[in-house]
Amino acid sequence: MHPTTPNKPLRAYGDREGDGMVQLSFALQLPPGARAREAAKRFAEMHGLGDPIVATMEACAEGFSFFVVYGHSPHAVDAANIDVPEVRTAALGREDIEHRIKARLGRKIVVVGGCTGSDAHTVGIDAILNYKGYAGDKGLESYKGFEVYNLGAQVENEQLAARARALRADAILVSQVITQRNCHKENGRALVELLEREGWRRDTILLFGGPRVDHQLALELGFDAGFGPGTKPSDVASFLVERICGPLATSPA
Amino acid sequence: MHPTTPNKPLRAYGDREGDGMVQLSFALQLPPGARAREAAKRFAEMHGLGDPIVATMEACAEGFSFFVVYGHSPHAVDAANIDVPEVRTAALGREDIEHRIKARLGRKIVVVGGCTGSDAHTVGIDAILNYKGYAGDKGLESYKGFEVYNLGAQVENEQLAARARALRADAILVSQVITQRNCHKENGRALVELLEREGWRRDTILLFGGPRVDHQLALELGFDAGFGPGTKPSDVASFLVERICGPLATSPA
Amino acid sequence: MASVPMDVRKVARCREIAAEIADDVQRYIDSHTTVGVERTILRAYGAEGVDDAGVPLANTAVDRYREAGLLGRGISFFLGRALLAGAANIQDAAERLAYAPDIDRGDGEPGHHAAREALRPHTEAALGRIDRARQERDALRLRVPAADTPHKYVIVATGNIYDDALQAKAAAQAGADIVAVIRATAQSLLDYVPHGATTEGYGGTFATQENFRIIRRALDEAVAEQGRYIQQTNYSSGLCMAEIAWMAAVERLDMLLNDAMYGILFRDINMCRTFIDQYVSRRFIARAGIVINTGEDNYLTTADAVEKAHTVLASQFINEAFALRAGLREEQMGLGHAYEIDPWLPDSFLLEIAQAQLIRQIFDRHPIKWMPPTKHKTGDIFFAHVHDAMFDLVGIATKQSIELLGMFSEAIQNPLLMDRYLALKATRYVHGACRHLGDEIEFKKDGIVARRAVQVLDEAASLLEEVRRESIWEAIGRGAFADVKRTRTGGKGYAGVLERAPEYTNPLLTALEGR
Amino acid sequence: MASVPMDVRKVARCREIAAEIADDVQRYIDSHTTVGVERTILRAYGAEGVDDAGVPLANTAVDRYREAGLLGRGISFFLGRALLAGAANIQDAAERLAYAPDIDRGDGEPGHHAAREALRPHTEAALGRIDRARQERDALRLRVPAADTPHKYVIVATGNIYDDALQAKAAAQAGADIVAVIRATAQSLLDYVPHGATTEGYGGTFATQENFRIIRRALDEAVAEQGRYIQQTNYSSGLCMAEIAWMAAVERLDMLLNDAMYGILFRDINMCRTFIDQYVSRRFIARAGIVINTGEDNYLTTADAVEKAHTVLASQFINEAFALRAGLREEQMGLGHAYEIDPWLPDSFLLEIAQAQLIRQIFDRHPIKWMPPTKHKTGDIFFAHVHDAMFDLVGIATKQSIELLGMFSEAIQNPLLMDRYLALKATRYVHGACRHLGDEIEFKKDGIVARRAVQVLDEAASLLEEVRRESIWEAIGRGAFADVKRTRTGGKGYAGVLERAPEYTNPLLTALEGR
Ligand code: B12
Ligand code: B12
Ligand SMILES: Cc1ncc(COP(=O)(O)O)c(C=O)c1O
Ligand SMILES: Cc1ncc(COP(=O)(O)O)c(C=O)c1O
Repeated sequence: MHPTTPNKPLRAYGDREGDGMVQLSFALQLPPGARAREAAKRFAEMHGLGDPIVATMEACAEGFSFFVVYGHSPHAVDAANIDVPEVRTAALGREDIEHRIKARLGRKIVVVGGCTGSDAHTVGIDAILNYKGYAGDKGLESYKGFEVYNLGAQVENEQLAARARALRADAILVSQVITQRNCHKENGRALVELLEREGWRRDTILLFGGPRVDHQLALELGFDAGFGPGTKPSDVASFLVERICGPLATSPA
Repeated sequence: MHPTTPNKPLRAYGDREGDGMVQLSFALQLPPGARAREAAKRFAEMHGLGDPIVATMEACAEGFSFFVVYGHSPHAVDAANIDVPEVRTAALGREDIEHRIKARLGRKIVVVGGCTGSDAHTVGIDAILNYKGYAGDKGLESYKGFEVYNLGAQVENEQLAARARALRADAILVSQVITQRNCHKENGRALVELLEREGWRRDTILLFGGPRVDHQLALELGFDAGFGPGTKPSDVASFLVERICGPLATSPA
Repeated sequence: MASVPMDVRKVARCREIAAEIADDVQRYIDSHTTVGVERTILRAYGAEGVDDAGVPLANTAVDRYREAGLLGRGISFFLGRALLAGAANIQDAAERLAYAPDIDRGDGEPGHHAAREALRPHTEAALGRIDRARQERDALRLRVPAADTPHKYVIVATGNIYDDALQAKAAAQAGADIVAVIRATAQSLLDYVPHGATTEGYGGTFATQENFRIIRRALDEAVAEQGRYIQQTNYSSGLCMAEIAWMAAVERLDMLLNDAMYGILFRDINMCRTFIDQYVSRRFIARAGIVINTGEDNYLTTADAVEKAHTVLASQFINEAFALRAGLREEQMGLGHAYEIDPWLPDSFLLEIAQAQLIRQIFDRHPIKWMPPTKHKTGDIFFAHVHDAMFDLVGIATKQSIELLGMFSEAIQNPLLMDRYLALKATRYVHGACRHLGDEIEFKKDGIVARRAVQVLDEAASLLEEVRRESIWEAIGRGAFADVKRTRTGGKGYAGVLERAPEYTNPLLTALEGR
Repeated sequence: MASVPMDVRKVARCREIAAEIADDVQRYIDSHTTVGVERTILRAYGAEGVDDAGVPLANTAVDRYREAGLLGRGISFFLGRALLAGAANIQDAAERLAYAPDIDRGDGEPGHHAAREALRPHTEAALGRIDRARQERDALRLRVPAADTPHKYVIVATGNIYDDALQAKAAAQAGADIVAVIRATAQSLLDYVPHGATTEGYGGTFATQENFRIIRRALDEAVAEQGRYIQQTNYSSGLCMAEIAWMAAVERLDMLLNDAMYGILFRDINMCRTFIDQYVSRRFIARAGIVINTGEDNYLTTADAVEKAHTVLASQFINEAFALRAGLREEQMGLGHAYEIDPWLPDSFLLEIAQAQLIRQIFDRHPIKWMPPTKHKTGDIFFAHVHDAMFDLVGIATKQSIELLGMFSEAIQNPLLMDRYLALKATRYVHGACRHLGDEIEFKKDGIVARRAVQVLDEAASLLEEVRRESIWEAIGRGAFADVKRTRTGGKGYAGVLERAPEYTNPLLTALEGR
């Protein structure tokens, strides 16, 4: 009753172990009726769902029906064999962070960040960089050990790169919130390519963040780390300190 | 812009034709985390979903995560080739029904109904049989042409069959609302077998109804017709009149 | 502070009429017993076990004396005599009643005084067992108090008690305050209580003493983990109403769905039988400090919730009167009502609020039970979730005590793990965001809400007058409640009703009655 | 009838201060013009078309005169001179401005009086085109009236105008009263209006004149089908604010999101530029009888909705003052505010109600625009749906006029067809079930709701005082609104601002100003 990651392949859990119950909703371009109900059933079956129940079928527009279907999914994921890269987020304390920067680096860590392309969603990057921070956790500006340049919204990759280079930034923080048709991936990849072309990609740490970002995606795009929803400034500070100053043998009380 | 049943195989419609967008929700026995997110993604992919977005991942109990996933389903149903039996529900008018029974049969149609097994959900069968009816449509009791015996809840198949036989019922109406582990199917099939064993299955019309019933299922179980959610008493009256009295060449004004 | 106009004299009048209606039934109850009552007494004294065919000892013993036409004297009489005849203990005595080659016809000495005397220590022990469970609960609740009201009540119904236990804990982790294990579809009609842990049931899991223990254990763990008292409930209704009440009393359940009217109307259980069973079950419940939940909410699933709202209120008055006669305090009366008006009816929310507020004011000391929409739920789970949220809002605004959470999958299946989680999450939001709404608002004099409240009380008063005039037996016969008609001798279980003999012996019941 | 305490003297004082703040800006506006304004005038006179590279004629002409340092005299001056110089018509005249080998430096005769004179019939024609569109709308709305308020407003954003049209109709069929086609992410920063029907856009579809027509046609069909007037809206903000306003005026749009503050704060558009553009756009809007939607709701996505609620109100006062100065009637001012408080904050619902009711009372003739939760939405679509329902409830209880429906997929993507359907269904329920809730309740004196309303008005008044003291230019500079700071000469589009020459010529604007 206190399950830890189990070793057997996992099916969805509805009301009993192994029932595989899932809920699926969608619209089809068919008016409600016996044919539409059957179509919804078959559509569900194509996804593998067994014994699908068409819980509702409603005209959601002329010629379109909206469906909620429940069914038993036979699929099972082998969670034990999933090995996803995870950012080390065991957040360090503020003291620890400040101490390591001072003791190990002896100067401030310079970070430059912004929300790139036509994306104007600055709340996320502000949450990480600005003094105010996020969910009670103060932003990088609040640390003595960080020197922060927040370029704000709608920053072109070229602009960001130029500024970071001029400031000899230790890290560049890119936020991407608009994700329609994967434009965040394109924008991210373009920045990496730009730095590579300019030949200084390896001189800086590149961080990628946003609601649809995870560490794995960031690595795929050529960043050093990715941060998704719920990230706290101290997670980012900890990561940067570990990367730039290295882990400390013993940390101060 | 006024779509009729199209001929091409149909994909789900999210925001644009052909995007195949569907929404899936489920629980897996994994605590939230990078591994669980990846597991959810793979689970969605196993159903065929492309580019799945794990919209949410929350601890819904210790060791369990709840997920909402969106993804592009590649599956398409060929609705044009779906041919489901449909009950003729072009409901006749009250006058017409009364007239045909009187003119063609010359006596009342005797119907016996109930909610069978341990099922105590009488609202559905009452809606069809009792005077009050359903959604403004009066029940069979309200017709001069019907003689109605509503046996109510928790009627055993044996009891129902005996009563129907004694009354020489033209039709037997069975309601099944509890459907857990398909007990409605078992109960329905058992009644058909009983009548067949007793040798008078063909002497009566067998109707099956309930929230999880459709015509196709009823036919599969050996009934003459099936009626699902939203059925009106006049639908049932019309069906019985057509079956018992036959269609009339010209109906009265 | 939200309030609706309430004519206190009219309320007092309703209570008087309800008292008369209940007194009429009580007279009948006091001169009868049932097989269920007698089995309960045997169990309460400590008779345990089942035979090879799974028939409980209590059933075998009681049925034997009923078939012999002797049960009207009370099974306790024979039990006492068996003890006096040398039975080693209660179990031995009960087994003799059940299986001894010869049946004791009760002739000659010892008489009922002696039998009662022989049972005295066992009666004490039986009461002690209930009292200890109650003390244990009280101590735990003192140490780990419950959350604020409305208490969030959810249902678990896997059919397998071990899955139920897992899900009960999951529900507690997700924020539930009360967990009910729904009973298998057919159990109410069984004239015996199944035995042991069970893993198969349609639409729910069998109520057995062992199953009660398994869930209590899981919830006790959850209490420790969550630092919040979590209540357990089950169903004391159907043909084994009283036996289940006793089981719940000793297994430390906190609540019981306990209402004869539900069985009569929705399970076609004979009214004589179940009124008697209800009385005895409530005597145990009163002693155990359990809160009952009544089932008037169900009326609105078969009758229209606007037209028949007053039948709920009238029935609550009657149910209160019944409960008082069984020694329950108001604080134990979780009278049920529900949000069952067609959501598409204009101003339906105002009518719901009126009813909820009215009931809250009339039954101000009672832990009112607020039931969610069910009848108008469809398979559109998204809409259903919103429908439930509006119900939550009425619950918090009118300060209901016990709130059974609506499930968006209501029209489809028993709730899945995730459905329960989502219901709890939404309710947590609504209750928090609107915590003081009821204190903040007042309803317009003579507005829709106020007029509705006045109308419902008026109609309830008239209905009560009618019921008194014709008696409740007749009123049920003509469909006064839930639009369902039942006759006095019809329905299931009537054969288990017996007239008490003049020196009917039941010292445990007498003790529970405080006599 | 729900109401919160409102000190009318304090409200009057706020309006006075806002007037002073707006007058300061208006003085600046009256002595400047922008490339956007001048392009708008060219378009309004009838200059159409794009060159082979897709550059609109209006842009080529205006840029040419700006680069030559001549634009301060007004493009109309040159247009009038081109006509006098023999251009066959407006189009020909505009093309000469754009493409004639030699630029007209405006020297000598004819002077601005003559130029104005030459334009007179064209000015009449330009006004007539707007007036005819307005009459057509009025006639249609008279024949097929709109539904009751709150009007249900939904968004369509496929990126492809033909999909948009299909979905706009689908939304109307599902119950929408207002349909907005969201604009592609980057359009606000474009200093030209794209041309023709467009089928590619990220996060929305380009606002073009042809796209406006396509949607109007689809909605006109829906109006006929549904027997209910359905409004069309789009965005008149960003660098082409005024041009879009004109396009909307002649293409019979009903509403426009039109607010300089939004562009300044959230698109980093230069404040000088957009204040001027806003003024001119509103002159067209006033004439066209279009309702504007302002964007104060957005402040609460970057600033805290509890702490900064008063900034919304203060900004609404200022926006009202700006609007009055552009000739808008109160009935055309859809001031925006939003349900953006953290849903998990205790009593958040009461704070939301207080704000919504306060705004309703202060702006009692205005078609207030009520915006749904967005910031605190997560990917839990089920919870989000409930969150939106509570927003719907506040909307109906406080009688908001225009309600933008929340979408449960807010945190994920632009709404899918089914999301919109479900939002409309839930809203229909809440609005129907609670239709008269606002008439039924009163808030406790000195309760949480009342105190909150008083506090928000007080804080708004203080903020207005401060803004007046330092001027709005400075106030924005220090982050008074939305916690965002912008400088007077920073941001996009400042290069397009020009001081008016002494004999600045713009007869169409003069006519719109009623001078
Ligand atoms: C606030 C908001 C706005 C505000 C933005 C104000 C501002 N200055 O930021 C305003 C009102 C201006 C706005 C406008 C628009 N928006 Co908007 N907006 C939102 C909203 C409601 C919340 C976003 C937010 O602030 N989240 C809170 C922050 C704290 O979360 P976060 O960004 O995920 O950040 C956290 C982590 O991801 C991480 N993180 C983020 N970045 C980084 C970077 C680094 C380096 C690191 C380490 C970590 C990190 O740390 C943060 C803290 O934990 C979302 C819907 C939603 N509920 O998500 C829509 C949403 C993002 N917007 C959307 C759209 C389409 C728009 C518009 C384009 C609509 C239009 N056509 O008019 C416009 C134009 C803006 C533009 N071009 O970008 C869409 C995007 C759809 C998609 N998936 O592509 C959304 C999802 C809404 C929707 N369903 O349509 N929006
Ligand atoms: C009302 C109700 C009750 C009432 C029933 C009162 C009564 N006398 O009928 C009460 C409160 C007593 C009740 C009790 C229980 N219920 Co109940 N109940 C419902 C509820 C809320 C509504 C059902 C209803 O009345 N629908 C309205 C009618 C008009 O619709 P209908 O039955 O589909 O009928 C229409 C058509 O299907 C058709 N039709 C139906 N029958 C027939 C027959 C013929 C011949 C024809 C032609 C047409 C026809 O015509 C009708 C009109 O259109 C549903 C949830 C829901 N919203 O669906 C749960 C539900 C059916 N109940 C359920 C359960 C489990 C129970 C209990 C077993 C719970 C318990 N363990 O305590 C108990 C025990 C009852 C029993 N043994 O049967 C489950 C069933 C789960 C499943 N799928 O198996 C449901 C789905 C709730 C849930 N999610 O748990 N219930
Ligand atoms: C009072 C009462 N008893 C019992 C039940 C459960 O039904 P059963 O006893 O048939 O298991 C309910 C169901 O809602 C009820 O309200
Ligand atoms: C007033 C106003 N203008 C414009 C927009 C849209 O943004 P954009 O102009 O960037 O397309 C919004 C978005 O909510 C708004 O509120």
